[in-house]
Amino acid sequence: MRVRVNVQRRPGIADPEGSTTAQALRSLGFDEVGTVAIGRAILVEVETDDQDEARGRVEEMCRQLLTNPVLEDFEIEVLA
Amino acid sequence: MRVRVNVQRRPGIADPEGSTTAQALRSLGFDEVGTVAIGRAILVEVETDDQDEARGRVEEMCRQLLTNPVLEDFEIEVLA
Amino acid sequence: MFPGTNCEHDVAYALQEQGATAELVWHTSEDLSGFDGVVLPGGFAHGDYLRTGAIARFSPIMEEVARMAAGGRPVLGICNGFQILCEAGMLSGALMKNRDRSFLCRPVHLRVESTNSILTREARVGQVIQIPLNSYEGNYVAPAAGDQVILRYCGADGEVDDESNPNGSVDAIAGMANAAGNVAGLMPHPERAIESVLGSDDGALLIGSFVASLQPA
Amino acid sequence: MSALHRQLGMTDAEYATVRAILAREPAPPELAMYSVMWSEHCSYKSSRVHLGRFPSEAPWVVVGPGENAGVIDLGDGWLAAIRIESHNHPSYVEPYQGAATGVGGMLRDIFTMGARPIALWDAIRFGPLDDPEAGAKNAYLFDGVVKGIAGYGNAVGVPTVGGEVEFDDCYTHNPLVNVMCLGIMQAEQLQLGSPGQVGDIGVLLGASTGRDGIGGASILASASFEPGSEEKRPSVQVGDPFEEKKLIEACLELYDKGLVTGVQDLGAAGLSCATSEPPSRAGVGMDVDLDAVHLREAGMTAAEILMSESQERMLAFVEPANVDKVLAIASRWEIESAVIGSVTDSSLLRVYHQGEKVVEIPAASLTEDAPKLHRDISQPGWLAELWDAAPVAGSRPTNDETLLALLDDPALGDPSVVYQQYDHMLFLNTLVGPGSDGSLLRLRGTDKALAGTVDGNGRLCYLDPRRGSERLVYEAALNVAVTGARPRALVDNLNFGNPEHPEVMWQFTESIEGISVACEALGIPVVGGNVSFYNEGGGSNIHPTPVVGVLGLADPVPRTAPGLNRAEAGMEVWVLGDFDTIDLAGSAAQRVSWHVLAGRPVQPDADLARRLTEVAATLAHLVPVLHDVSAGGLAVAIAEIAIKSGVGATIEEERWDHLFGEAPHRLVAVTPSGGPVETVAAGLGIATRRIGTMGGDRLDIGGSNTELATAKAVWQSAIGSRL
Ligand SMILES: Nc1ncnc2c1ncn2[C@@H]1O[C@H](COP(=O)(O)OP(=O)(O)O)[C@@H](O)[C@H]1O
Ligand SMILES: [Mg+2]
Repeated sequence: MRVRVNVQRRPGIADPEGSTTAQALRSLGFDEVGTVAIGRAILVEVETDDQDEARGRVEEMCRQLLTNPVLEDFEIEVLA
Repeated sequence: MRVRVNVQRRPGIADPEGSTTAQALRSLGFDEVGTVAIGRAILVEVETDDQDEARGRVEEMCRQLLTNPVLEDFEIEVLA
Repeated sequence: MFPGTNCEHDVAYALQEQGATAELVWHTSEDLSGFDGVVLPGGFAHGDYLRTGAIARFSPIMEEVARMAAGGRPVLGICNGFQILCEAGMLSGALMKNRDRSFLCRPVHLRVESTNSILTREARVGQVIQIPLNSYEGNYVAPAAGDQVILRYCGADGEVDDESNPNGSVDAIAGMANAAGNVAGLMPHPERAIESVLGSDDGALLIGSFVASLQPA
Repeated sequence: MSALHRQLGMTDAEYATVRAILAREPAPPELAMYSVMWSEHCSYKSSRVHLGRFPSEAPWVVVGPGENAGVIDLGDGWLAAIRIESHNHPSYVEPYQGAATGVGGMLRDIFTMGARPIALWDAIRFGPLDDPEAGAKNAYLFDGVVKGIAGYGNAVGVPTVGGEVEFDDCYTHNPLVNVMCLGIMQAEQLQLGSPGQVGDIGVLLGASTGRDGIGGASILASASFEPGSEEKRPSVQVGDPFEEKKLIEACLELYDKGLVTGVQDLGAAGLSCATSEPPSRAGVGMDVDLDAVHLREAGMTAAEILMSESQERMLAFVEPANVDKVLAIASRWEIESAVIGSVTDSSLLRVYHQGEKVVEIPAASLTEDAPKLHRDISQPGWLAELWDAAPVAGSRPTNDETLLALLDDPALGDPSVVYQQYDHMLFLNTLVGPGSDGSLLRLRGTDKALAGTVDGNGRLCYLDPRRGSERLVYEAALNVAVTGARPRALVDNLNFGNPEHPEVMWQFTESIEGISVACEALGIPVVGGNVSFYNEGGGSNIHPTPVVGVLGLADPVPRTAPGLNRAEAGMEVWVLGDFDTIDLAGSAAQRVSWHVLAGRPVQPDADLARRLTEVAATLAHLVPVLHDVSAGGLAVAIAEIAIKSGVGATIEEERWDHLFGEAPHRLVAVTPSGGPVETVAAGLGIATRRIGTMGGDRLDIGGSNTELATAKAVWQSAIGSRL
């Protein structure tokens, strides 16, 4: 199964990269842009056919290694 | 509308970060891990109520600034 | 210079040491008339946020830089400047994070591969020089046909192999030029190697080549 | 009585003082301001009464302790600003951002003084990388801290030109991250933290204000203060070197054009500190409008805005007629700015939020009325026994075994894994960079150069904080002297445990005494410092770990500065100084071969230290290699020279205690025969002895017989092989 983890900075924590990018987009004429947040998209291939198991294991991976709980929140999406 | 862009390395371009991460996961006992790819998840807030317009504008942003076609492919998801 | 550029004074100093007159120009300027050539110095334009060089290439000054390049004037990008030229499509390819995902600041050996460029015209093909590298995203990928490789990473003896490749660049590419040779870019910093008290003066050869290319407009 | 003050970390007595000052109950934003300004971190309440001991005067001192940075005169119209600071606790919570924001804060202190920051040094300490339990976590912290320093320093464009790394169990729960910064300026550019004149305008420059690092702990999350606000948890500060780079350039331009009458950086305690310190120094007051502050998040309360520790912000004081020019320069550098208040003759700090006055307190009370504690001091009972113990017992391992074990130690092995991640060359000044003793930076436009080093030794200071600290200063002085410079100023970073423990306060005062004695002996003033208490974890305090930074001036610049890599076959190896004293207490050999910490370090000799420093500064202009003997002793000092030069050595000294002991006051010089070592040393009564010759491809040290290539391989992988 392919699983995607979307990692974003926790709310309230400064995101200078996101705000610099938002500004750059606006100065290119994309006036409709509000906030921009730049996080990570991690694709993991897990050898199992069980969606729940895949999700559970990846959740464990996030906790142990893939994300930094001090700064980041994550969301897991099982793709296929 | 909130739009998410998932940016991943184009096939054929080395991803040392992904392979190091895969290895690290396996050494933590996640033996079921296959390949891992690490890309970016960019969340953009666009001021419009029209899904198609939001998608179109963000696609344009990706082409102009958000991604580099030499290295990266992208996928757009309109969230809400 | 762009907000976040930080090697501008070093480059100006090196150009002056090699006999040129250098002036710093801010990225919002739209006029380069009166200049014979341009150097985009290293640093972290716009914080290197999003991708190195991605935001900088939209600065107003870049249209002028492109015009100068098209007019055959010398245009040189060092480190972050090289990344900007790649993002702007003035040189082919792109730069990614170093193979081992660490910033790397140390002298490296380079082998001159072509002398058909404003950066290498005073060097010899096969010549080995030593110049500091100072980058996190120096891993070059995907040159296109038409552009030329001017510098490769190598060992002290000129041998190109995996061990002497500091950042994983494809074919150990350290510097590129366009076909005409008037637009060139490299990751290492020649301006940091212009005096032997700083460890090496091999960079003077490259900066000197650039200065020699500046015949009055 | 409200319990709010306790949640804010204030004692009942402190709260009573606030009520007495105001003659009423403080409002929550007022209490918030007192709590941060009276914290240990901002008020130095436990240490203040002891810091006056430091000698801080010399003819070349322009600004001594107390300002944002110390400033000394270099001659030729140049001044140097120097400062050291710790970011220990934040680096444990989030190593990358903790270290990065430590660098950022450090830089702001320097450019607040008017100087352009030109160099950084980092002194970093962690638990052992190969600890069976904590090794992985220690390695994570180490890697994160190094990458954080690199990420911020490289991007902001200030080279990190030196530092030190140490590993010890005592830092497992409490790593130490100390950063020193050097700036230079022309004399007329000096800025002091004054608020200018009554009527001057306060302009807030730089990043927007968010809920960063509020309170540093979860104090504001409490129900009584912020009812039901889960998402308002205090959050980790994130550094933005790009913003800082623009802020540096904008501020330097403002000074250059004479557009500010005073300036203050926003560090710990943020706006609370920046709006109270400058007015209180000048006996004036300030009115502040929080609605003008540019915010990153909606719905912030007055207390949150006042306490926020958002990074990359400065407060400039500007004459009304110049405000537009200041705003224009800010916008040219693409930074935000806001007019947030004005200086008044009321001596009150008045803060308005949403049309209401939320704070009205005497500005000076936040700084001057801060508590000063005389905490209990007592010598730890366990010391006497340690002092009686023999440093090492039983027979010694062979010289070969010991040397290889020391070269394989991560604290002694090749630190290039660290410093190659730092840009150490920017500005084209680095004559001697990381990898030798001190670093040497030329001062262009003059025939001078500046040398700097940072040094600490927790093990030595644990065994005897006074002697250990005194020796630290001598070692640091030698580290700058071997580059050809004479020491000119010192800054100290006092990393200690819990000050509520009398033995910690004893270590603290002893250490101050040791540093002071050494500074007096060498004639160097202490121009600044930083105290970090509460470094504890796993039930114990860290070793007392003062770190000193010494700045030296080389005048003239050595034509070719000594380098550890400049030895050649046939050159003679000399030892200078005290080669009779043996000291194994706290040595690296004791740790590596016996895994103990015991004995009493020898008392250093102040007069010898002074003369040896002088000899080093002179010889550095004359010999190719000059290296002080420190951790690992004589054998390791020689091995480092051989490895870096790529040439072996034959050394006649064979006594283990002399080769691996770490008694102070020793130098190694390598010179072609007929060199000036004996004459220069004799002139100042320093003993010399020729102990060997460079050559071959083996390290034959007292009959040991290691291949140079083997030694080099072991040394190079000492850190890397443990990551
Ligand atoms: N964390 C670090 N950052 C930068 N440079 C470092 C670091 N650690 C060690 N170095 C460099 O390596 C060299 C050796 O360090 P060290 O053994 O502590 O020297 P010394 O014993 O002379 O104080 C010095 O030049 C120092 O600047
Ligand atoms: Mg030393």
